[in-house]
Amino acid sequence: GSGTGSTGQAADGKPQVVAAFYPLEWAAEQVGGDLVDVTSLTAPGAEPHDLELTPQQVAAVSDADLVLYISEFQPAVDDAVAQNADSAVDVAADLEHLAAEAHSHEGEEGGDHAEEASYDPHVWLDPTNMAAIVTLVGEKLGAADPANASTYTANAEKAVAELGTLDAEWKAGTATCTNRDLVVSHEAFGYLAKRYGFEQVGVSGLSPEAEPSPARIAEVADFVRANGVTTIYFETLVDPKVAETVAAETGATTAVLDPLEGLAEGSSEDYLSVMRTNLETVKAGQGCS
Amino acid sequence: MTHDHPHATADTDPTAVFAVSRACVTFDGECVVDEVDLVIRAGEVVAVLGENGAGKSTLVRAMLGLTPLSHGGVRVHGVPVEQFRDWDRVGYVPQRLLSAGAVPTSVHEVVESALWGPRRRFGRTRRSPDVERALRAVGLWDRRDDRMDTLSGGQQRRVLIARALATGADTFVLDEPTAGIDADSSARLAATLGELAASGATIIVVTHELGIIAPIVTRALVLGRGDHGSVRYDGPPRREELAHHHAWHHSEELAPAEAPPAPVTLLEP
Amino acid sequence: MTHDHPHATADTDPTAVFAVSRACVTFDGECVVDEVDLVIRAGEVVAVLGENGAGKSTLVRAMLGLTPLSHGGVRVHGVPVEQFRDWDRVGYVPQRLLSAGAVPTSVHEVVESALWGPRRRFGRTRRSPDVERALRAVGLWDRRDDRMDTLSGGQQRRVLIARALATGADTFVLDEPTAGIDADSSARLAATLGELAASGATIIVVTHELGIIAPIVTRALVLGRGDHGSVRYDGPPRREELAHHHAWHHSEELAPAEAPPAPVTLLEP
Amino acid sequence: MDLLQYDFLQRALIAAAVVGLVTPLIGVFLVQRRLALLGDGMGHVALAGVGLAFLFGTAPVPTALVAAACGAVIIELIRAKSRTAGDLALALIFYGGIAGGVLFTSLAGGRSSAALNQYLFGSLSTVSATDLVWLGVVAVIVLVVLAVFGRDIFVLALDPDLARTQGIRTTATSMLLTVLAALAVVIGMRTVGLLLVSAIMIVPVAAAQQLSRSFRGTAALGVVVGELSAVLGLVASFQLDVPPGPAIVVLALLFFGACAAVAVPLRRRRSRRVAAARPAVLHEEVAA
Amino acid sequence: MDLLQYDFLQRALIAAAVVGLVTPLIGVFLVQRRLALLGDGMGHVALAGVGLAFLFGTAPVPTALVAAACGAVIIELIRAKSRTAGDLALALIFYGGIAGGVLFTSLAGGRSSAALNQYLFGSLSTVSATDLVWLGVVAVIVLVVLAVFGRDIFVLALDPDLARTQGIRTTATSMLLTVLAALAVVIGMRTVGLLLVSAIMIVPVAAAQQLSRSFRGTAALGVVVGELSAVLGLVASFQLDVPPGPAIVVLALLFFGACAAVAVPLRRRRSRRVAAARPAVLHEEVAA
Ligand SMILES: Nc1ncnc2c1ncn2[C@@H]1O[C@H](COP(=O)(O)OP(=O)(O)OP(=O)(O)O)[C@@H](O)[C@H]1O
Ligand SMILES: Nc1ncnc2c1ncn2[C@@H]1O[C@H](COP(=O)(O)OP(=O)(O)OP(=O)(O)O)[C@@H](O)[C@H]1O
Ligand SMILES: [Mg+2]
Ligand SMILES: [Mg+2]
Ligand SMILES: [Zn+2]
Repeated sequence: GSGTGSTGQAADGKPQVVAAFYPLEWAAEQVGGDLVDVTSLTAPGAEPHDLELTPQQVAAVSDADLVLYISEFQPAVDDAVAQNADSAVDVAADLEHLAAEAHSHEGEEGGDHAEEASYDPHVWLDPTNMAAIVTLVGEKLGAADPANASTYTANAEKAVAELGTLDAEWKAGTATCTNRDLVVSHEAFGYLAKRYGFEQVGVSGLSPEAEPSPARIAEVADFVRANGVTTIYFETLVDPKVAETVAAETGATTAVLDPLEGLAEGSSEDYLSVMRTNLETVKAGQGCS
Repeated sequence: MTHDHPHATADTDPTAVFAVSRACVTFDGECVVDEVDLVIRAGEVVAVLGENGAGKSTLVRAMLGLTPLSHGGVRVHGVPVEQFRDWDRVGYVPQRLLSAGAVPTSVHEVVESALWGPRRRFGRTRRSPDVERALRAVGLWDRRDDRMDTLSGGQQRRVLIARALATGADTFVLDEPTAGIDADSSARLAATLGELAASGATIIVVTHELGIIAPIVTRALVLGRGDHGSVRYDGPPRREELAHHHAWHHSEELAPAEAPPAPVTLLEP
Repeated sequence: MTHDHPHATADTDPTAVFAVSRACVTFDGECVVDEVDLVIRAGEVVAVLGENGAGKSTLVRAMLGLTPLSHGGVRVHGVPVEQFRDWDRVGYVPQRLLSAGAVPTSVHEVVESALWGPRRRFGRTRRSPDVERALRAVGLWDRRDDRMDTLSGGQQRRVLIARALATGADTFVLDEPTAGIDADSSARLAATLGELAASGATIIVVTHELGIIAPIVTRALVLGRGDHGSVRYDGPPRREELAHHHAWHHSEELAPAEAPPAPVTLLEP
Repeated sequence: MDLLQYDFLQRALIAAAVVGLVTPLIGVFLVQRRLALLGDGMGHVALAGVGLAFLFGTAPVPTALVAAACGAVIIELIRAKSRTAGDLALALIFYGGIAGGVLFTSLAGGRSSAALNQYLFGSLSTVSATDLVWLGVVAVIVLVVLAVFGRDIFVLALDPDLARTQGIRTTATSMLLTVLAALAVVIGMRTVGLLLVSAIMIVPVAAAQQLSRSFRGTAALGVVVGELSAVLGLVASFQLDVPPGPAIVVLALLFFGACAAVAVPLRRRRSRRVAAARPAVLHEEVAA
Repeated sequence: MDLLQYDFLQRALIAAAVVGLVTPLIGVFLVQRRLALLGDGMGHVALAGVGLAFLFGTAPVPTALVAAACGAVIIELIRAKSRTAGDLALALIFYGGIAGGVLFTSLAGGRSSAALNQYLFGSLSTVSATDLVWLGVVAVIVLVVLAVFGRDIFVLALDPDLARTQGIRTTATSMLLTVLAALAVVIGMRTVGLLLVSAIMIVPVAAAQQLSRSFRGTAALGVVVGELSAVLGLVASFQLDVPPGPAIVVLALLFFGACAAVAVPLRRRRSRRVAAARPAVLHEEVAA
């Protein structure tokens, strides 16, 4: 069913876009510019034990002209979308090549410590995927607000170009890396690793209840020693202890690799700048001089 | 007003309210109730006596199916106690007070709950005359809306007695009903039990002080560790035999010889 | 072996073990203990009598600081009870049994725990002769290693008595210590209390059956709802006065006139 | 903004009303049996069930339900067969549920608990029409079972011995309660969320018993507090833009605080009246 | 593979041994006071504390500790001042903790609970040297406090009235226990994980009390079971490649099952001996 209040346009007449979390918000802002109102549900992943959307957020979802989300990433959002939004777009499912990639990803890592859902939802960490998402958002916004369709298309193309630049920087920056094993505390970087020729080695999941097994840590430590890995990456939102343990065990150092599930409060960064920071981190950590 | 010879086999007696045959209760490997044979017939008023730990409570609990027998059997109204279903014929007063529940419970609800159970699932019980009669019999009708746990110890025991009376049963098992109860209330209870006995009810009273209920008791059962199972004496409540069997004052070591502490209750200064 | 006139002011008496002055306890707006003035001196053996709900337990609890007074005051050995610190001089037997704890506790541990507290934090108590003596006094030394909750009701109360005895106190407050206890054990308790009294201890016994402890009682206190506060009678334990004040059998309505149920404990058939 | 303008809020309102009505009725028995944390415990057992479902490839939600029911039965068996208090038996199941959930999922290939949770955690703002049907069915089951067996459960909680001498089958009856609670919790967590369903079972009862002198009174007042917390909490969560589950629970806790605060003066006043009406206690009636 | 070859496993082993030794000693008092789920409850209150820290910008872990201590104090106050049973007071704090945690973080701008968790959740495999120091300090505090006040707490749990007539300050003493438990839980969850610390407090005690006839015996056997579960569970988790926390807890639960299973025959055998040694009960000694 859909909200009866789903009248299409809000008070100021701009199309309402609701993004599930930060990278999608960024995509919508790039494409919509000043022509749309973008809001984010900003409830990045994790323990839905106590995660709930507020009724106003659900109302926003049901009133929105376009809802951008990734299914099986945030169950609460899935639920809200399932009942309230005709205008929801699962940016991962709607792009066939992404879904296919996701499945092959599951095939190759199956049984390992990778998945939170039936596929790896962290698609946005590959700039080319992000470009596809931006293009898709352009199409959908154009359909929702045909009057401005051409502006959206133009904006999308501009963003795709920027993403292309980013991709090129990554390609160039990582071409000379001496070490191709990306040891991370949470496997969010599968797509990124694949694109730039790294092998992602995860230490554990991110949830407090999914504590890492000692055998797994020992295995990773052995791997780190054997392959001369010098840097273990952890992400901003998750406890660095796992990474620190492996680092201490092997004499490697730790560094932050941001999976971009959300921005820190009051941060002036955006998708591009964070990805560039990540690139510098990886270049330093993997010996790509 | 008859009684059985101890150690009679009891299984076959059709008039028995309780027929206990070769019953043993074992706790932690120790026989607490040992080879008890017993028939209690309708209309008997049996006092169960014996020192602390003699197994009085255990025996009556076993008779009610509350404590499993390690061997032997109990029949209630001819039916093995495990299969007995006519529980509305039985009123029981446990030895221990109810432990204070986490949710407040009124005196009326405690007594009223005697009327609940598989047989009487949907009747109204809040205005039942049985409840009122029972609470008046123990002198606590005016406390009916108070929380059970704000009553004094003796009052709580009286509520439990009222609960048994309210069942309208014809068989009563009372485990030390007068412990901690004042003289008036004991007398009142004795009178009530007398009435019930007169109307044909079967009554089993575990007690340490026959005192005020002595007039209505028709049979005494003294439990204790003996050579032939737990029953030391089973017969009419005769003074000498009970004293001989440790059930009543005979504490030679403590009281002056031949002058046991006068059962007179008060000193003349 | 003196006693005070009721309603004497008591605050100033220096020899008093307990000095209660104009004490009131209010539960839910109702005075349960009402304007009680009372001095108990060292060496007195006081029986506290009265019907269920008369406020006996409430009064002794208030004297021990367990129940707050709504007004008035209690002094113990001259010190307001709230500031009293010499608690190792006091042994208390509560009316209710301990509720079964979730963790098994042995009889020995229960008695031994009487020796613990702020004043005696590090002494060894497992082999204390006090504990053994106390448990032998109630005849339960051989049950010392059993779980408290596997004892019979009467045995559990005897453990609590042993616990009070083990303190080595000189002041004892026993709330219905003989309820549910067999004749032998009561006699033994009476003997023990007699010894303690002879050695100068102060003893307060709440009871419904003066019976076996009557010989050692020096003073009786009858509580109940009266015109002048809760104390109906305070004086030597004389039969008529106690009867007059409802503390003992006088139930004219129930017993045949002029022949109250004989206090003789057993029928002669 | 008008609340009822949104379908999802209408559904949320209905769901909150149903939960506020039915769960305190279970809760009053749970509180009396000292199983106040059963709700959360069952939630964890249900999670272990989902872990098992991952391991064996069965359907998650039914497996969770079965696991919770088994957990309920085991609690009662532990209680009945070994010397273990109710809260301790619950703790065993509780920690067993958490540990089992993590182990099973770890064995099933390391899916994180986020994957577990999506099968189990609902939220008041996202209740669907199907959820409402489920809630309604469970509510009717609960009400019917309590109407038929509530008195037995009460007697049992009063004293197990007395219950048995009234012909009540004690183990079966207490299992009935626990399984009923487990059913309500699992369906409730799937639809309106675990926090809401398990807390609204208990907190209003805790509030009610401050003021009440009887079991019936506690149950009735508990339902009132539950209803008020649920409906007002939902409205407040919309106004304040906070998640509805915690808002409702916090409101119920405020009710508890208020009830505890007024309990003392109220008791005092009430009983002065009683005292006046009862001049000579225990003396007006003589033996019947 | 040799376990001790890895530093982190050496640290894990030490941490497990400390936790297995110390927490059952707290747990035996918690079980007796019917607060078996206090550990998990304190965990949730600590989360609410982190939520508060986000809201006010204070340091998360100290705020969590203060919140847990306040929760502990509130439990005892609710118990002492209102007619509320221990498990119910705990439930109120428990649900209050969850609801508060979500509300505060939601008000603090929608950080997820994952952000909360990173401040609080440890794991045996990731114990650092600093963590070990913290654990050691808390262990010493716990042991000292229990050595000094354990007897008081025991008397209090036996019967509050008796405790008071022995001069024990009841409210302060029970707060002491609860605050001590809260301290252990918060430090424990930060270092070795909430599941481990709160479950190993309780489950070994539940196992021990099946076989024991005394409080001391329960405490001693509880420590043995706790130690065995912790060390063997860690080794097993390494061999089986599963997380250590749940492995240890599941092992402790197996110990519980084993103890419950042997309890009946053992009791029988033991007492036949006693019965033989005690021919005429209650008759060999006369008044002292
Ligand atoms: N916590 C309480 N709240 C309310 N009323 C109470 C409370 N405790 C006791 N009372 C009431 O105070 C009165 C006196 O109680 P108390 O226990 O002192 O009686 P008692 O003389 O010891 O009686 P008993 O012989 O039955 O032990 C009773 O009417 C009882 O209902
Ligand atoms: N659950 C139990 N486990 C082990 N032993 C028990 C258990 N219950 C009772 N006993 C033992 O059985 C014996 C008889 O107990 P019971 O309660 O029947 O005595 P009683 O005659 O009723 O004594 P009292 O006069 O004190 O009530 C006691 O020695 C007691 O220790
Ligand atoms: Mg008995
Ligand atoms: Mg009393
Ligand atoms: Zn939880």
